[in-house]
Amino acid sequence: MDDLYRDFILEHYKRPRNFGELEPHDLEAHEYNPLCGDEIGVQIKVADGKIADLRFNGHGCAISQAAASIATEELIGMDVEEAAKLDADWMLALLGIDISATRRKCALLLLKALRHAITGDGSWPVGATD
Amino acid sequence: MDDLYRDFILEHYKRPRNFGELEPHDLEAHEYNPLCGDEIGVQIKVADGKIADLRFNGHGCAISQAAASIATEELIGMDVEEAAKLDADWMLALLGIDISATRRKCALLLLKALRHAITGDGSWPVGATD
Amino acid sequence: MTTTASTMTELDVRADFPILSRKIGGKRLVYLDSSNTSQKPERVIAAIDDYYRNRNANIHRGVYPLAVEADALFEAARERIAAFTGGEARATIFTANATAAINLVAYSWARASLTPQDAVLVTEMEHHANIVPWQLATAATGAQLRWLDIDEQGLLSLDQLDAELATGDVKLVAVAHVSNVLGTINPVKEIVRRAHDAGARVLIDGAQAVPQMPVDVGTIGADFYAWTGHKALGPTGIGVLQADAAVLEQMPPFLAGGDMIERVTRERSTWNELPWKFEAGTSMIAEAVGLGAAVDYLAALGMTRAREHERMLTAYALEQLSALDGIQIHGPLTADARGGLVSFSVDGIHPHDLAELLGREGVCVRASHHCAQPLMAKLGVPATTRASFAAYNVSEDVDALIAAVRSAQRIFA
Amino acid sequence: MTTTASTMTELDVRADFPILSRKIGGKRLVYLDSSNTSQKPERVIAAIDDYYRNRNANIHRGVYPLAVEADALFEAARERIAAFTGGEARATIFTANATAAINLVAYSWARASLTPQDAVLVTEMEHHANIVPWQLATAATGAQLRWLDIDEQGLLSLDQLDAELATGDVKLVAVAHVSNVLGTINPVKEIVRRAHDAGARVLIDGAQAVPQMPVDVGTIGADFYAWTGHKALGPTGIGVLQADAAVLEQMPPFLAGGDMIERVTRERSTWNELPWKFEAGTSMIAEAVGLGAAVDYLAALGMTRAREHERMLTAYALEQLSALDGIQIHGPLTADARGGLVSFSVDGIHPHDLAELLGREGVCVRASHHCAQPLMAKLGVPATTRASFAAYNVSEDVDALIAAVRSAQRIFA
Ligand SMILES: Cc1ncc(COP(=O)(O)O)c(C=O)c1O
Ligand SMILES: Cc1ncc(COP(=O)(O)O)c(C=O)c1O
Repeated sequence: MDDLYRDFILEHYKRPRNFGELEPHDLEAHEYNPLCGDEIGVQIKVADGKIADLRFNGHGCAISQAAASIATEELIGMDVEEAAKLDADWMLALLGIDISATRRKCALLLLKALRHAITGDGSWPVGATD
Repeated sequence: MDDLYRDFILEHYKRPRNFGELEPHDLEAHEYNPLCGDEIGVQIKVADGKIADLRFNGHGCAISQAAASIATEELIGMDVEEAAKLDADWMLALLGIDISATRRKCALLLLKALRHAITGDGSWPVGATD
Repeated sequence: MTTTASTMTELDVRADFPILSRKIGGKRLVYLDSSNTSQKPERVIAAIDDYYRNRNANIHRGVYPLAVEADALFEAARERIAAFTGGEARATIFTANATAAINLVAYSWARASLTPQDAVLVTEMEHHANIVPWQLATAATGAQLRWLDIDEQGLLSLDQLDAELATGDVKLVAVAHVSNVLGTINPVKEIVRRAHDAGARVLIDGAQAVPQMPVDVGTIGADFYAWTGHKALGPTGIGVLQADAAVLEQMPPFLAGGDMIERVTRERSTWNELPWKFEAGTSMIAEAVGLGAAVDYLAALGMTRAREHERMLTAYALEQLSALDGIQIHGPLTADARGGLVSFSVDGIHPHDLAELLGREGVCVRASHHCAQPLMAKLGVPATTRASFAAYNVSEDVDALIAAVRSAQRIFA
Repeated sequence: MTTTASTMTELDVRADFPILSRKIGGKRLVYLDSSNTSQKPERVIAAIDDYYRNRNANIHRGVYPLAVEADALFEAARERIAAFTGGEARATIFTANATAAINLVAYSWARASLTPQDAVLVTEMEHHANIVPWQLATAATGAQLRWLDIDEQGLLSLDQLDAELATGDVKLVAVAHVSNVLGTINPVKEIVRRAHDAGARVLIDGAQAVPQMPVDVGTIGADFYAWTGHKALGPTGIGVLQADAAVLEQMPPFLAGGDMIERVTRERSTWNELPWKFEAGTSMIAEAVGLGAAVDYLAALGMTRAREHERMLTAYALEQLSALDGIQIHGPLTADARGGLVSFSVDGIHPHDLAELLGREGVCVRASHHCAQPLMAKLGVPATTRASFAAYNVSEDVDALIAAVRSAQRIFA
């Protein structure tokens, strides 16, 4: 059994949590990985400074989709301010797998969309090399 | 004593034959070697289909100037048609020295100007490599 | 015709390619990404090494023996590279890559030639290198950009070409010789004939063709033919534009600087002869020497033989892949109609995941939009997985690919 | 200060450069043409060799381990190259050479920014690479091209700069950091300060500076700083543009194709992030790896030390040449005011003949207009002879130069 594709990842890929549209929502953003065509959109409902609800949508590889699905489970209920500060380490720790430089971009796509949605800044550099 | 710079070459370089302007003239052309900045102009007086008189001018290295000087001695009196057909071998044989690819262009500059003057075609490829 | 592994053993040049003896995580390196970039034979690596170790000097300028030697090496490489594809040395221009070669035409020729009444015709199967330069050039000149469709099999229609040409406004047809995704071999000679009859110029993107099959730019007759060194067993950092010398003569220069000039004064400059008019600054000298060694290697191997070998591998791969469940193959279904590559999709597995899993088995394939997003849109996929072949591949490489795909299918089952 | 040969023996790295053990017609290779192109240390040659032999794969695209490794090597090289000159990796763009780097600015920035009311200011000492692109860009936009003069010593006047800037129409100042003919080291930091105060952008041609002295693009503060790999102990086929990221962000793309895009549809395209937005098609991968090894070598050597060594050689050469009869030296008379090169003329001997005779003694110097014809016109010579130094030169090289010049003088006496 391959390490990167543990049951846990494949399970989230095949049955993603919090997948779909959220109407109405307060925040949203859409990100695209030109390298592989992965796309992730995120829609967020805010209440009392917290993420009251959140959905993601789009398509992509198992890593990007599973990472997004896993992350959403942690994000709902989190302080919006705090969520905006989440970094790559947080995401990679949640995934708990070793990820090559190329695939990092996949794993971090949801996080990039999240930050974009909250701060309006889409420039967080999840560049081709990091 | 260096082979390329035989007395004969240096002698022509220092005291070029048929150097200067020819007024009036029937044909003329000017050539330039962008590689080293050598310039040679040639002016020709034609009578009975022959080169009645010829002068060259310009400036350049010993090879280009000596080659031009040596060539003019052969050219005066030559059939114009025939002169237009002279090729690189003719010039190099006259010089009687081994010449690298880079310096060929210097050695052939007068011949290029001559052909240009007679045929009006300045495209004879004395290119950087031949 | 059934292709069996045993018919494929006639060409085995793996020993000429040092990298192929590398192990990846204990596994044999099964390199199936040559359409992306090729591996290099010992001869090419040695030529570059020798250049820097023994011959390095700047060219076109030097009088001392080392420089004369370097110049001769460089221009002799140009002669052999030009001759390899049947072109003239003076109309063979070195650029940074195929992309830069196409951009040269898009800046120098197109911006001086296109008007708002004109159109550029590209195809749905083009690589971004043969799309985006035309988007920018048409935007800059007000010309139209129009597209030729592909059919279900990934083929162009010459009837549609004729219809487009009949409108009378097409100034340029820009088309790939071989598609880097579908493998489709386009009838470039026929396209050139029809385009020329209609007064249009033609640029052929030969990036995939030159490494894979005999190419004769003289016979094809295109105004511009672009290809790239690194896919043709040569080094990175060098591309080739082979063009009609008469067209090049009329074009204004593109990149400006040393070597491409004849004379510079404060007020104006005049231009050097071909090919140097289009080569500004210090050339890719070691790269030309390396590419010269690459075409020597390919010429010695024989491009007809290389093509036949890759055709057989492609046929074998098509057959083996088709035999698996849940596989969709993109492009022409016969190896005769395509270059040495196969793009495919596997149900339920994203190409990125597939390539990752294959990579762990030592099998190197590309999973990507292959710089052909309009084609991906047409195919309705975000990306595909592509296995591509070169002379150094053997049937075991296809077997390894198939085994790895099966194993990925098991993981994602 | 009198420089003696004995003070110059402290740095001898000849053994690191394989080509220096070559004999030319039985003579030791005395390579004094590093301003034209430098020789390469073993470490650079080995890095390129290793790349092709063990690591070659295309970058930015691959998922398999070999491709991930190649990508990491390439981007790590970019980081080190950027850091070597104090720049940011994301604002460090690889091009084919310095000329292509300047052309990038002349096409992307200048054509979008210049109007008929604007002027570009260049200097009389520029290399064609920093003249002809501006002739074309000003012609294309209707802007004016104006010139800063040099004085007898080959220096620019900051007063003239101020006067030009005071007219208020100067949009760009394009100036060499170090002149490739005169050796003049220009006060680039001060030029940038004054130009910026006047609202003009600045492009520095650092082709000669980066190989010779410590350069910190952050401190200099120019909008654009261009240099080239092959003069900095690196391979051919790679140049570097280091720029202000904010300026780059606002510029339209230049070369178009793969990698520089984010998204391509039939109708339009959007662009990748920096630095890739300006790198179209397959990058010069092996070349970046080689240049990475070159800057590692230079950093380990220490640029301050290299500069001091070359300054001493230059001082020695100036002194020895001045002692000969019939020699005219161009440019500043002290080694402190110039880079590691000396251009000179010898009465009665054309530079081409001189270089040929020197070449036969194994002494490699350049005789040429050095791609600086407007400067030649100013100096009133068709060409000059230039000896230029690198870390691997030693005082015996200067001695060999002097002996060969004397011998040429005897032949032409
Ligand atoms: C001052 C200067 N600028 C620009 C260049 C051009 O460099 P490249 O030929 O690598 O483009 C050179 C060298 O030829 C130079 O000396
Ligand atoms: C069909 C096609 N055209 C153009 C290119 C661009 O070649 P390069 O990246 O060397 O410029 C490629 C390869 O990437 C290709 O496959």
